[in-house]
Amino acid sequence: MIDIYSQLPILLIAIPLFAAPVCVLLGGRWLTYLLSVVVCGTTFAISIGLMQQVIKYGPIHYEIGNWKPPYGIEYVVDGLSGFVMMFVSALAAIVLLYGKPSIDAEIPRSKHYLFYASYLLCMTGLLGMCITGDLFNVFVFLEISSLSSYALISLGRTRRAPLAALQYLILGTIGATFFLIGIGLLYQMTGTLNMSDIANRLDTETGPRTLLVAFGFMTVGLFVKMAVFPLHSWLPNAYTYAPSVVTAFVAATATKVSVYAFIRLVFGIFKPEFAFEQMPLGTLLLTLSLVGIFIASTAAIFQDDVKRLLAYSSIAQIGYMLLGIGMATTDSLTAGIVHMFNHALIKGGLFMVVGCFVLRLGSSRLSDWRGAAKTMPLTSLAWAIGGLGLIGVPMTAGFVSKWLLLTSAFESNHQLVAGMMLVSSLLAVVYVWRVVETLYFSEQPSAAAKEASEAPVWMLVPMYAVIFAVLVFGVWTQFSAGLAAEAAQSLLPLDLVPTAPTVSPGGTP
Amino acid sequence: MISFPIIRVVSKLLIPYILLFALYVQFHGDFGPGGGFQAGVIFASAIVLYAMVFGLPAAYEVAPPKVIEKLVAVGLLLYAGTGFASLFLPRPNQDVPVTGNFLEYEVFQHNLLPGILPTGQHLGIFLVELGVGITVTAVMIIIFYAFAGRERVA
Amino acid sequence: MSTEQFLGLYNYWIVIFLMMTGFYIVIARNNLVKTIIGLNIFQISVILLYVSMGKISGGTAPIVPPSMVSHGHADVPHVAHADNHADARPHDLHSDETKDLAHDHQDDHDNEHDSHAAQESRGTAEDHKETDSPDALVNHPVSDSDHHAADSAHDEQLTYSNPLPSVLMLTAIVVGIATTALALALIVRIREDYGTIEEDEILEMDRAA
Amino acid sequence: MIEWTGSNAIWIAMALPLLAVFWVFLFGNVPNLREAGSIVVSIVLFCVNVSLSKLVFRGGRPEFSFGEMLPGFELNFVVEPLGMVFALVASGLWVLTTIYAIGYMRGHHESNQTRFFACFAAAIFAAMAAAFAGNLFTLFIAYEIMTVSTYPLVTHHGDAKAKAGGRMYLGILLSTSIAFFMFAIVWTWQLAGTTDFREGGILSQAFEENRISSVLLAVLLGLFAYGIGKAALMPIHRWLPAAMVAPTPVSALLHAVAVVKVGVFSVLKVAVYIFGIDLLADTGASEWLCYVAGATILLGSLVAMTKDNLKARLAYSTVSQLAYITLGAALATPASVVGGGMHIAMHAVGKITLFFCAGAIYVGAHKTDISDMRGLGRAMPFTFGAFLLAAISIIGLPPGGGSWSKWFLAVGTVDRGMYFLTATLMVSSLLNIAYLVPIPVRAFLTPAGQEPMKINEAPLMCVVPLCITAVGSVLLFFFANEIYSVLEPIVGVQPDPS
Repeated sequence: MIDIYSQLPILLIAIPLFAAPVCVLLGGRWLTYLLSVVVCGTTFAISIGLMQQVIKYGPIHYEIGNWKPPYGIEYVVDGLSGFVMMFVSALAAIVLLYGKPSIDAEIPRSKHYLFYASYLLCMTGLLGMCITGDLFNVFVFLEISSLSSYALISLGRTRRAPLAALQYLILGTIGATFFLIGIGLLYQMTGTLNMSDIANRLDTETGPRTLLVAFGFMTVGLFVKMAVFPLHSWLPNAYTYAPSVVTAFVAATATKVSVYAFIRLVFGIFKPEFAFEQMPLGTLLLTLSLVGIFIASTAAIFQDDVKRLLAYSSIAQIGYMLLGIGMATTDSLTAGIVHMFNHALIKGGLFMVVGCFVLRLGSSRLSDWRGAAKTMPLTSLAWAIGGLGLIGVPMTAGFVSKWLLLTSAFESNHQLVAGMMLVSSLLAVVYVWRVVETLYFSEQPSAAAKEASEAPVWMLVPMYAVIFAVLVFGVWTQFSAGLAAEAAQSLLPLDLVPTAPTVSPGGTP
Repeated sequence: MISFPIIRVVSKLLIPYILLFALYVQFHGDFGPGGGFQAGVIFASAIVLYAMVFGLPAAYEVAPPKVIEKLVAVGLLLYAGTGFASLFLPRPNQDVPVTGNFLEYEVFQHNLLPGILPTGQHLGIFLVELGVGITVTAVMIIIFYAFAGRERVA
Repeated sequence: MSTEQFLGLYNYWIVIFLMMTGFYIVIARNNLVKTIIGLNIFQISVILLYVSMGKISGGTAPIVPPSMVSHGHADVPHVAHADNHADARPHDLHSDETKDLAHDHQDDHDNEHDSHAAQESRGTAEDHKETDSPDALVNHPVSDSDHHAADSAHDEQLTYSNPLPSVLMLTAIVVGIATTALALALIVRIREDYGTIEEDEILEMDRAA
Repeated sequence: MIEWTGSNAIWIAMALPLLAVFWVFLFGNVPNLREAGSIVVSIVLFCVNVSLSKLVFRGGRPEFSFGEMLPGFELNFVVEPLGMVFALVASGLWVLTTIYAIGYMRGHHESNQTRFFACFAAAIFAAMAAAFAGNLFTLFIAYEIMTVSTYPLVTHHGDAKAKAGGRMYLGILLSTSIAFFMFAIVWTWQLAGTTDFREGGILSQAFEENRISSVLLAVLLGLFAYGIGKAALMPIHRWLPAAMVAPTPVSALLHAVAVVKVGVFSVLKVAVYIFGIDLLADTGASEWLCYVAGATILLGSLVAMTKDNLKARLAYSTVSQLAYITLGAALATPASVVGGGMHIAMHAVGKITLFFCAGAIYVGAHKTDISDMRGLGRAMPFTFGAFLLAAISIIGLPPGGGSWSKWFLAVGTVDRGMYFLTATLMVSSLLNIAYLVPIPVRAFLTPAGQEPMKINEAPLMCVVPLCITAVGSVLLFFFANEIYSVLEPIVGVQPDPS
């Protein structure tokens, strides 16, 4: 009989990939919806199974077609990729479970089966980027997820949706092509595409200048996909005009997976010594992310459309993850990874809340949300809790990552960064609270809010599952921080020696 | 187009050969340069030519859009199905029975009509290429339909 | 850099020229279709980069020659099939021997780089050597004396180009086609909704709305 | 069964208010049941605290830990005398406030009462957690929970004014705590390797090892003093008057007891257990804070005099009185620290009485402005009588409890040789007289205005609690010695074993 455990890595990718064309074959709305939910659920279950195996026995290697690694494509599940895959598949499943009424309301019925097919393909692409151990394969999966997300975004109701998708497509393609150039140069230098093989063969200390070029191209390419300031311009429009369900899914997962790919690139392929000592990646990341956090958060404050507000907030939050990477200590990397997870939860949850409001109020403009807390108390409460998470109030997940980031900044003597980080997070208070006030403390409820009713139960339940998770992972940190710490430990076992002499704690001069 | 009889006649003559060539590229891909990808494009080009010369409605009759859309999925499923099939078949020449990995073509070895039916690696590649060929054909046609038939379909 | 060196890198100059042209078009053009054309040129340049990387002057297509097949291989080898799933990539060289060949090639190519570079001192191999890339793709099918099957098959006409970049690029082309098709489909919809495909006019209309 | 030990008492004390939160939500539609539950829980909580205090005042230091929440940071609770006094005051006054709030809210037909009582209990939970916090990390978390849970109380009315007040409240408290407090905690952690509250402080070693200069110590203290925005040190005191838009019981309990006292309590704890009073005294790092506190004392009193709205006047009075406690911490002498600790209790009881009176006047006579209160004393004798007693305590005149705490603070200023501050305290007391005493005096002595007197005392549920607290503020005068002796251990004096 087939040994299901040893085949889990490929099933994770193959099942949704297989299900997508089945959706097209089936057509219709209900059948494809059920199939997609079942497939997403299965995928989630598989990713949990994989994670368990990883925790028990260490990294899993799977050879596709039984071709040995440097030549064949290898799938690798380790602590980091397993962790990322787990929350990506979990959010994909939950968002889909939640999204039926929203999908019905926002997407033309004749296109539903195509929507589900694209959704599954997008998830496949994201999971594939995580699991594959082959660099070119990363590009392929990156494009699978990108292409399907362009299609998903263009399904938005307004005429701006196709334009937003096109803008994303142009920038995304340029980013992906940059990444491809980098892969080509690496292949030229090493003659292999297997990531660990490249890492072994790459002489990062005395390597040729081509190395720098490759690194530059790949970094910039991923920066576009991560929406790092100043390459973020595609993101606000894409998130704003996409259907709410798509926004919830893409915002929660897509940029995180790109961050994951970036972490792999920096710590797995190029050595951190190369990236942070020979290349000024640390300074670059710290500067870009701090500037980005300030500018994007400020921009978020002035948005009237809540989706756009959250989109700008996402750009800012990516900055926090990059801060964690940029400080390049084991602890800061842990903080960055934890923030990936926490932010995926929080942003996913908040966009789900937005979806509920859009369903009932017909708009994501803040002025239409006035006084909606009266008629939609549960949804509004979910926003308040999620918003607290975004601000980083204690007992929410956002606090955990912020605290970890803060302590690691102090440990690596980046006090200035720590201070700016804290000040910048105050901006989040402003933009989150604007919405809370509008919801709860508006004297004149909008016409839509007066007549609105509470969102349907089967949207509320999955949404509250995510919101509840925000609270749970704010208290129970062993899971998220523990797994992240292990992953960071394996990527960066020793902190880089700081180049500038600093006063080390505990040492007497 | 009715007023260009030469074009009509020539295309009618050419299309079978284009299709034949596509099939050649498809099935000889195992032995020489070629394969499902190239074959699919060639095959689709025949349909496109037909549609251009005889009009879209005629092409819709030959290759109905609904069917073509499903064919995209069928091709993909053939490819993915080959992968899944390899999960369930035992690896040849093993002491302990072990099933194959995804897309491990070795497991397709069999002894039916040796020399005529492809076997093992060959069979696996054959199936995958066939799936690719179908998908590429269908996708190319559907892209053409999507642009050429925009006003009528919408 | 001498003129000779400069010209020796001609493939890179072409790639860079195309890349910049494409990039410029993407940035400077208002017409959405033209932007997509620019994007295509940009992608094509990368395809050229890869393909020129794997090409050896005088190298043939990597088809396993009959002389090797006769070494007890019942299977008819198939070659360089191309498809849009990246998985098939390494399987191009089908038989076990060829797998080993590739293996040895990779293990030893450091040492043998020089001799082969001398032998094939044109095109990319040389270029890589003269720029500071040590492990340029030197594509020689067989090189090591200890390989049993290779001995008989070792002759000049077996010099073939590395098929891998080409196969990779096949995938990239598929991606490119998909992107272009999607982009054009979006442009069709934009044109239907806005009545124009000039970006500044569209933005103007959005601002007015 | 759960064994009755100190550490069990700690989590029970924190679980009880949470229980009340759930209870209130559960029976949100049955007002009687909802409020009965609140009262019962508050009484039980007080009893738990009393029994716990016996152990603590005998020198016990019960501990309870939830384990590591983040690597290196534990959720840890240790009860020491200062926290115990604070917990006793908060839980004791919670009982009275609950009774009072029921009368007030019903007398006023306020909406959203369920949310009100739930948030109220949540705030008490935060106060308990803060009082028992065993390290800065835990304190910070409790502090933030309190900020968030009290926000809905401030904006209770939901009108533009409440919204503006709430925005100011949340804006200042959250931003100072995130920008300064959090930063200071992590900095401390980096310097000392721990954030535990320990006797004698944890920063002295870092100072001896030259890892922090005395100037930076002063900066760190500043981060704490301003990060703990609830201490309402000028110029970040604005949230406190702004929060007065809340219903009066909220102002009474939270802005006279729980919220603001968490602030000054935290400042005291940081001064005593993080810096250590010896370190502060030796390095002079807190000298600037003495002057800032002194300025706040004076300015707060001066501004209070200009306010005609009773609650606004009391709010500025609170700003001023809180600065007394901060001053006690900043002076860093044994007498001043103990005096500061005593003032937490004295001021809490006194100020809550004043707020109760303000609320009772509002319920009974619908008056908020002091100028309208002429002659009201005859109609509401108990209310204004209580007001007078409490005012005496706040001013620091015998037989009010406040006289003792102010005495010790004055002793502290003399110990440090800061005679200028001694004078400030005296002037401030005069100002206190000027802005507090005329209110009851005018109410009793001036004849009423032209309007006919149809005003009666507020409902019994309002009047009884305020009488109890007024009597309490006088009783504290006689029990000051007990408070002093239980607080002494925090400055290193071991308790009498007898």
